[in-house]
Amino acid sequence: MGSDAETTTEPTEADVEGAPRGIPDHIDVARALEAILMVADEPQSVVGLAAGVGRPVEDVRAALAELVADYDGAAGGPRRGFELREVGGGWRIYVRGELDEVVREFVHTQSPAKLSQAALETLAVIAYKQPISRGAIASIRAVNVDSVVRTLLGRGLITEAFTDSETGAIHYATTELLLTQLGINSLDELPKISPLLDDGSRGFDDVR
Amino acid sequence: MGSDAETTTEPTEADVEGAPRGIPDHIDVARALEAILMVADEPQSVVGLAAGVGRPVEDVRAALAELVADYDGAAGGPRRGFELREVGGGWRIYVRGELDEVVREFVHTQSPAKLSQAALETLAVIAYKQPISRGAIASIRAVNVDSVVRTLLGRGLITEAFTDSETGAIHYATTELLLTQLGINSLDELPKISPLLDDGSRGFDDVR
Amino acid sequence: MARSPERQAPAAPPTASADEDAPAGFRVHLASFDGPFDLLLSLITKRELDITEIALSAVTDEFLTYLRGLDGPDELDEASEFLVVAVTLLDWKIASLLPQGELVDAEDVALLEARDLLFARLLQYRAFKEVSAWFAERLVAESLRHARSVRLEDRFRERTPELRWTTSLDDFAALALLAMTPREIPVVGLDHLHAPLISIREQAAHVVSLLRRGDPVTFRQLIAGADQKGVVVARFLALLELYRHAAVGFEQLEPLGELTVRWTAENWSDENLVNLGADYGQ
Repeated sequence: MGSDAETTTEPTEADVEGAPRGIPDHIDVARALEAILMVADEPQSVVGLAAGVGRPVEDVRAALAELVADYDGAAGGPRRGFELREVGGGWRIYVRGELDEVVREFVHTQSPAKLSQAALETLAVIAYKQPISRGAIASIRAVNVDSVVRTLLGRGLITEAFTDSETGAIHYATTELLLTQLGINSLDELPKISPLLDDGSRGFDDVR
Repeated sequence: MGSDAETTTEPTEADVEGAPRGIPDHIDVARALEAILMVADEPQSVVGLAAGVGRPVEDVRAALAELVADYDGAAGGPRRGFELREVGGGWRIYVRGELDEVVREFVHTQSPAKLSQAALETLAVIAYKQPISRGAIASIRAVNVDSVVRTLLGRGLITEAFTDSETGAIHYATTELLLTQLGINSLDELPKISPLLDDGSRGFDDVR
Repeated sequence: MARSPERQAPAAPPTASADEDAPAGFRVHLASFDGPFDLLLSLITKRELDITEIALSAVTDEFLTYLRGLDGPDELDEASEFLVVAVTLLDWKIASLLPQGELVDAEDVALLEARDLLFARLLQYRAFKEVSAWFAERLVAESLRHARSVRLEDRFRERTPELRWTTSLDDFAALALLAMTPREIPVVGLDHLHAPLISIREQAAHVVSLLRRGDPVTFRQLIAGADQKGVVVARFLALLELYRHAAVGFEQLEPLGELTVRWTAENWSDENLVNLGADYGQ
């Protein structure tokens, strides 16, 4: 299920007729969200979930907050073995961190090879200065970054954002997969690096 | 992810010493079980679960019954959008029946009608290298392919050919449906790609 | 940009991070400094040590000796990091060694700005290097987490929209080829080791002949037609040499922007060319 689903799916009959879609009134939004989260295999955006259950975004947001608290044991029940996290621009069920060790034997997910130091540094440059061309990355890293950029593209951590119509230079940006793999929800959660650069960074204006 | 997890896991030191394995004492069995059940793809046998958490079978059975009641709302909490059911000798979390319609609608609107580039590439790899395990695909594609393999299985384009008795790794093969989509009668009609690989393909000797 | 370097000192990354790497990393033994390379960098960025007192060639020799004792990927990482830093330091040192005098004219200001720019670049490089450790930590931590990601229940599969297949047989084969072609492994190009020797003097003669016509010329124009990197490098070094002889002036409006070169020599004779590039062994 992709987040870009809407663009490729035909409109349903309900859309065409303008009839109201969504869950019946007697079903609690939180329960419907729980059901959907059981089949989702990637983070689900609030907007996507709201469309799925046919309720306003605020209602969905409130229900998600309720579920988070519920699973954390704040609603009187036990602190569940799973939790609801907002990661990579959406919501998803995770095993609670302290139980990761317990479930490890039950899943054989192959974690991809670790990134080299050069790839990590290049990734950091792209994350903070995106969209950025290969040439601009190279001038910060002061080395040729072609193969590293290819690796990052291959891993789906960065993507080609656009091509400058004048210079023909491809500009790169990070993906939601990167956010997911970092366990953060948006680029705003990247550590601020400006204190290190404030004094010497004029001429490098847009570094956060 | 499979119920045959034990066969592929290296024995831990604890095994070797004959010491009891499993979850730390302070962790409730029910919490460990719900963590496992949240990520397990296949129904889990009571015996397998007992081994996983290192507790007696009766304790696990009791905890499972407790979870079923809990999710059904019998423990004071809400009647969850999901339920725990025993099917074919194993336990698995399913969407609760009365929410099927909500989930169906969601799945319908969220599933793209076209395969993603990543899915197509993975499918192509499977077509040319079948039967092939998920790990082998991942090492060729240099990315985690779990969700893509699930999509292809769900689309009926690939199928589980066999499970390696030694490693427990499931091997995948393409289906008749793929041949139909490609407009060919057998895999022999796939264009040969080896000549093109000759130049840089060492390590890929068995590509047809 | 032409502020005093001291005001920038607080911006320098803490020495602590340098100390962490110290036990395992590369150490430098010089008359003016004895300790880990990273600390040397910290001190230089804090201006507690004068860059002009450091013999970079001695540091490089020591580094090469150190590298021989290393093995595997560490070696490559350390080597590339050293190169990045060394190149920046070299730029910076060149700027430091060039004549300065009092702050009397625009050129001196420009020179100081160039130094600060290099300094900023070094800081920026170190900032990204430091923050990359955060990326590494997060990636590892998150790879240990388990998200629910299970196969869709059969009863829901039937509701997925019918597949629209648009890939031709040939495209399919091309995709397979694309996916199975091994990703290029980064290699260090060795071609330059066998590159024919290029004379800075000859390249300087070419540069001089272009510039003496009187009109300002951009660096891009100066290297037009150069089909080898070595020629470009030689022309660039020739320009630096000519600058040392006060034969040319530079103008660059923004970092990495177009570099314009003017002929400023008052008493130039082609005899000057004879000694040009002597420092480079030719």
